[in-house]
Amino acid sequence: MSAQRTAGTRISRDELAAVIAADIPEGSIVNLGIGAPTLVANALPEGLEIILHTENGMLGMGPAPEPGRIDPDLINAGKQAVTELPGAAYFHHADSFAMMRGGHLDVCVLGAFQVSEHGDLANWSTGAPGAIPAVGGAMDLAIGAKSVYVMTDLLTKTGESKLVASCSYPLTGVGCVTRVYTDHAVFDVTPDGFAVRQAFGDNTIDSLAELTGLALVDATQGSSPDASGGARTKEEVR
Amino acid sequence: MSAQRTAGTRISRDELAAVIAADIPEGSIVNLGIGAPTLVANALPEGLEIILHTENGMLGMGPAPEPGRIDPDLINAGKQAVTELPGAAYFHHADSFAMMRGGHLDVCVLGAFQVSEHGDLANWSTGAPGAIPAVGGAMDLAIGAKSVYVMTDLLTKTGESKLVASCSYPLTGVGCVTRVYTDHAVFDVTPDGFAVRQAFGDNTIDSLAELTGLALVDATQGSSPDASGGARTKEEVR
Amino acid sequence: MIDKTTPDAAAAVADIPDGATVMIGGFGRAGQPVELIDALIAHGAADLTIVNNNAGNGDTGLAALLAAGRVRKIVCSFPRQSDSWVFDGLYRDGRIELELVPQGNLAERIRAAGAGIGAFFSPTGVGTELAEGKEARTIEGRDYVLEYPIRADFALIAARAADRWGNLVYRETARNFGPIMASAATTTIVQVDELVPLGSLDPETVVTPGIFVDRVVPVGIRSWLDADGAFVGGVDLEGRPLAAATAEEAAA
Amino acid sequence: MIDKTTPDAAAAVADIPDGATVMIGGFGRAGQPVELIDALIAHGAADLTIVNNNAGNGDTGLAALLAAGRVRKIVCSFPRQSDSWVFDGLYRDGRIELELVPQGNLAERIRAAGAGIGAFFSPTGVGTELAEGKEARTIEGRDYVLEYPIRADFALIAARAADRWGNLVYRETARNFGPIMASAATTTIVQVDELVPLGSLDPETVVTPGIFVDRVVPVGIRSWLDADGAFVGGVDLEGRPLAAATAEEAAA
Repeated sequence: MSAQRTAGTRISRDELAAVIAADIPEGSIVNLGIGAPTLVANALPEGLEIILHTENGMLGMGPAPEPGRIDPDLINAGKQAVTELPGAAYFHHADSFAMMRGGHLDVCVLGAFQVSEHGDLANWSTGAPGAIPAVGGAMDLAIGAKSVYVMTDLLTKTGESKLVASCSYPLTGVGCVTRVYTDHAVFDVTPDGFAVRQAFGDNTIDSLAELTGLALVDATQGSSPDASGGARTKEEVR
Repeated sequence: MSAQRTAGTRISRDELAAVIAADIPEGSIVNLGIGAPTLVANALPEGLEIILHTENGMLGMGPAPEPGRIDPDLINAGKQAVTELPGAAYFHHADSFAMMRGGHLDVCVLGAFQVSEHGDLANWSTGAPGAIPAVGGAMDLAIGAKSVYVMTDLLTKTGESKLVASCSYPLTGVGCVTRVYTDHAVFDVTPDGFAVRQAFGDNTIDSLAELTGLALVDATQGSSPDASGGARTKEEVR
Repeated sequence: MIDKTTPDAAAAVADIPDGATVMIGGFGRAGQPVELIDALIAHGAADLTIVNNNAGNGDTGLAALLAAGRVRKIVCSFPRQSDSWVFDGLYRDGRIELELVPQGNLAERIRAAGAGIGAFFSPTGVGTELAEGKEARTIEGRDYVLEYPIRADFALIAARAADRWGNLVYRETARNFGPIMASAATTTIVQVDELVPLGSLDPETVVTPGIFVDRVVPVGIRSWLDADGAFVGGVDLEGRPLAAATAEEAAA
Repeated sequence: MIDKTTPDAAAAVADIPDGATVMIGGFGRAGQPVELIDALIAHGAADLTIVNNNAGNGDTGLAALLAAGRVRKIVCSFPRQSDSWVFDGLYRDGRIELELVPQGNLAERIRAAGAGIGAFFSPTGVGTELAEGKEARTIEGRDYVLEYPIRADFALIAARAADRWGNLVYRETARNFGPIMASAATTTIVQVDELVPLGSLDPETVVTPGIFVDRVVPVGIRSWLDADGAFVGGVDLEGRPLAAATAEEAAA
C-alpha cells in the first residue's frame, strides 16, 4: 500500500530537533524521552533558560560530562551520564512521577510507533509474540505533560505511515498527543483529526494526505487556530 | 448512677505518666497527644533513647527551650515551643501523616472522653449542640500507631466511667485502642473486653468493675497474656 | 532568564479574584505567610474559600482575613484553639461555612491534587461521623473511605529562602503544608525571608523544586534570625521581641 | 542507645527467608545496593519475589541474583535494556515471572504501601493493556484505574551516609527508589558509604528519617568520591576506574 507513494522532502533529525526546540518557550519545564528526543537538548537556544526534567529524579539536568568526569550517581532516564546545572534539584521517584501525573511539566517529547488522529500514542510495545515488554515511564509521560510532542519519522522503514486512523500497536496513552513533529511535516492533533501546521520543502497537504492515507486539515496558513500550540492547561491535564 | 460508687486510690497524673513511660522500650518512636500525654515526655528515663514524633513535621523533638531561646518556627502539635535533638529530621505534613497511617509509629498516647470495651475511642467531640468541632490529627493517630495508649482519669468530673460498653460520644476511631492508663488502674483491650493489667493502691477487680459497670478480666497475676503489651505488628496495623 | 521574583506582596496577589479557592500555608503561626495574607486583605478579594490547617490565631494573619469578612468557607482540621476567637464568633453567627477534615486526610488530599491522583482509600476517620456519606471499602481486611483531592486556584505559602527559579528551602516545623500546597494550586505564591543567587541552594536539599512555584516575594529576615539566617532567639512564640512582649504585658 | 549499625552485609541479610518479597533500590546501576545483593546471593535465599525498576544490568548485582536462579518473580517497569541479557534469557526460557508496571504507578504503589493508603485511582495506563482487568472510574471527567499498594518483607537500598538512628542522605539521582522502598518494607536494610556521628546530618536535609530504617551497613566510599565524599570522577558509568576500563578494552 505504500510502494506507489511519492516521497517528499525529509529533514534530518537534527533539523527536526531544532524545529521542536524553537517551539519551546523560555521557562518551560521539559522532559525529553529516550532516543531521538534527546537531540532536542542540543538544539535549545543558548542563553534561554529551559529546565530539563529527568524522571529518575532531577530537575535542572545539564549536558553530558567532560571525559573523566563521569559520575555514576548522576544519570538520566536513558542511564547516560549527565551533569547538574545551577538551580537543579533532586527528588525521589514518587515525587518525580507526581510532577508528571499532576500536570506540572510543560512539554514532553516522545518517540512513537504510531499516533492516531485522536491523539492516541503507541510507543512502548510492538505487541510481537515473544518480545520482552518494557514500559518504563512512557505511560506517565504520555498522560502527564501539558503538551505531549511526538518526534518521529513520518514513515516506517517499510514505508507505512506512523500517523494512523487508529493504532494497531498496543497503546501507551489515549488521546494524549498534542502535536507530532515528523521529518516531512508538523501535525497538530485537533478534534477534526490531524492538522498540518508546517510542511517541510516540497511536501503539500495533498502529498501528506497521500503518504498518510488520512484526511488532513490545512493549518499552514497564518498561525495555528490554537496559538498555544495545543497545550492543555494545568486544570485540563488534571 | 455513680453517686454510690466507692472511690479507690487515685494516682497523680505525674505518677501515671511515669507508669506509661516505664512501658515504653528504648528505641520506640512515640507521639504524645496534646494535654496530659505530654507529661510522659518528662517521665521518660534519662539516658534511654526514645524518639518523639510531632505530627506537624518532626522526629527527634526535644524539651521546651530555655527562656529567651523560643523559636517560633519550632513548635509541637500543641503549638508550644520545643527544641531539636541530635538525630532529628524535619518533613512536610503529607510525609508526617504517611508515617502514622503507614503504621510506622510504635506508640501514641492520647487523651479520651470514652473508650469502649471493643477499643473504640472517643476523644475529639462531645457532640454538644453549638460546640465548634475540631479534630486535628486525632483520627490519624488513633488508627496509625502500633500501640495506641489512652491516658485518662477513669471517671469524669461527675463520676461517670470513661470506660464504657459502647461510646456515646462521636468516635475518633473504631477498635483502635490497645491499652488504657487511668488514675485507678491500667486496662488492656482484649477480645473478651477490658482486662485489668495493674490496679493501683486499694483498687481491686471488683471495685473497678463497680466503678465502670463493666465485666472485667483479671490480668494482674503475672504478666499480661500478651507480653508485648497488645502492640500490633506493622503488618496488622496495615 | 527565568525570574519568578515579584517586587512586592501587593503585586503578587493582585489577580486573586472574588470567589477563589486559596490555600494558605502554616500550622498555627509557624509558616503562616503573614505578609501575603495582609496583601490579600488590602487587595480586597472576597467570597473566598480558604484551605488551612487552622482557622486563624489572634487577630493577625488568617484571623484578620476572616475578621474582614472575606471568607465564605474554610476547609481545615482544627479551627477551635485558645486564640481562635475571630473564627469562633463568625461560626457561631453562621457567617462562615466549615468543612472539617482530619489532618492527615487534609494533607494527603492536598498531595493527591498535586500528584494527579483521582481519589484514594484512607483508613483515617473510618466509622466516625466525618466519614458519613463517603464511599467505604474493605481491602485486605482493613476498612477505608474514599477521599478526593483538594485543589486551589492559588496557594500562599512561606519559606526560608528561594532562588529566582523558585526553588525553596524551609526552616524547621515551618515547613508543614508548604511543599504540598505548592503542588496543589494553579498559581503558587511564596514569601521568603531571603532571595539567594541561583546555584547557591544545594540541589540535594531543595525541598520544593521551582516547578511548583510561580511567584516569589522576599519579605525580609524574621526577627528571631540574624542577617545570615542563624537563630538568635529573643522573641516570644508570636515572634515579638521579648522586650516588647514584656512592655506590653506591663502595660496590660 | 539506639544503634542500627550491623557489622557486615552478611549479618544484615541473614534472616531473609525463601519465598520473601524483597524490594531492591536503584535505577539501573545508580543506587543499586550491590554489596547487599552479593550478600543475599551468598546467603542463598531462593524463590524470591523482587521489586526493582529494572531487571538487572550486566552480570553483577541484581543480574547475578537472577543468574543464580533465586528469583521466582520480578515486579518492574523496564526489564529490557541493552545489558539485561541475564533476565532476557530467563524470561525467554519461561524461568521467571514478570509483572510489568508503569514506572510512576510502581513508585506510587510503593509509596502507598508505606503511607497506609488502601488503593488509589491513577490516570497512568488508562486504556492500555497494562490496565486490563483493573477497576476503572471516571472522576470529574478524567479516567482512572485503581492501583493497589506494593509491600515487601525486606527492602535493600543504598544511601550516601547514615547515622546510628538510620537517618539517611542520598547522592544525586542515586536517591531514586530508596526513600519510598524504605517506607514500604517490614524490614529495611541500607548500605551506606559512610556512617556519621548522630547529630552531624542537618535535620533539614535528612531525606529518609530513621523511622523507616532497621539496619545500616557501612560499605565504604565509592570509587568516584574521595575520603570526604567529594566527587573526583575518574570512573566509567559502571564505576570502574578509567585506567582499568581502558586496560580491559585493550585486552578485549
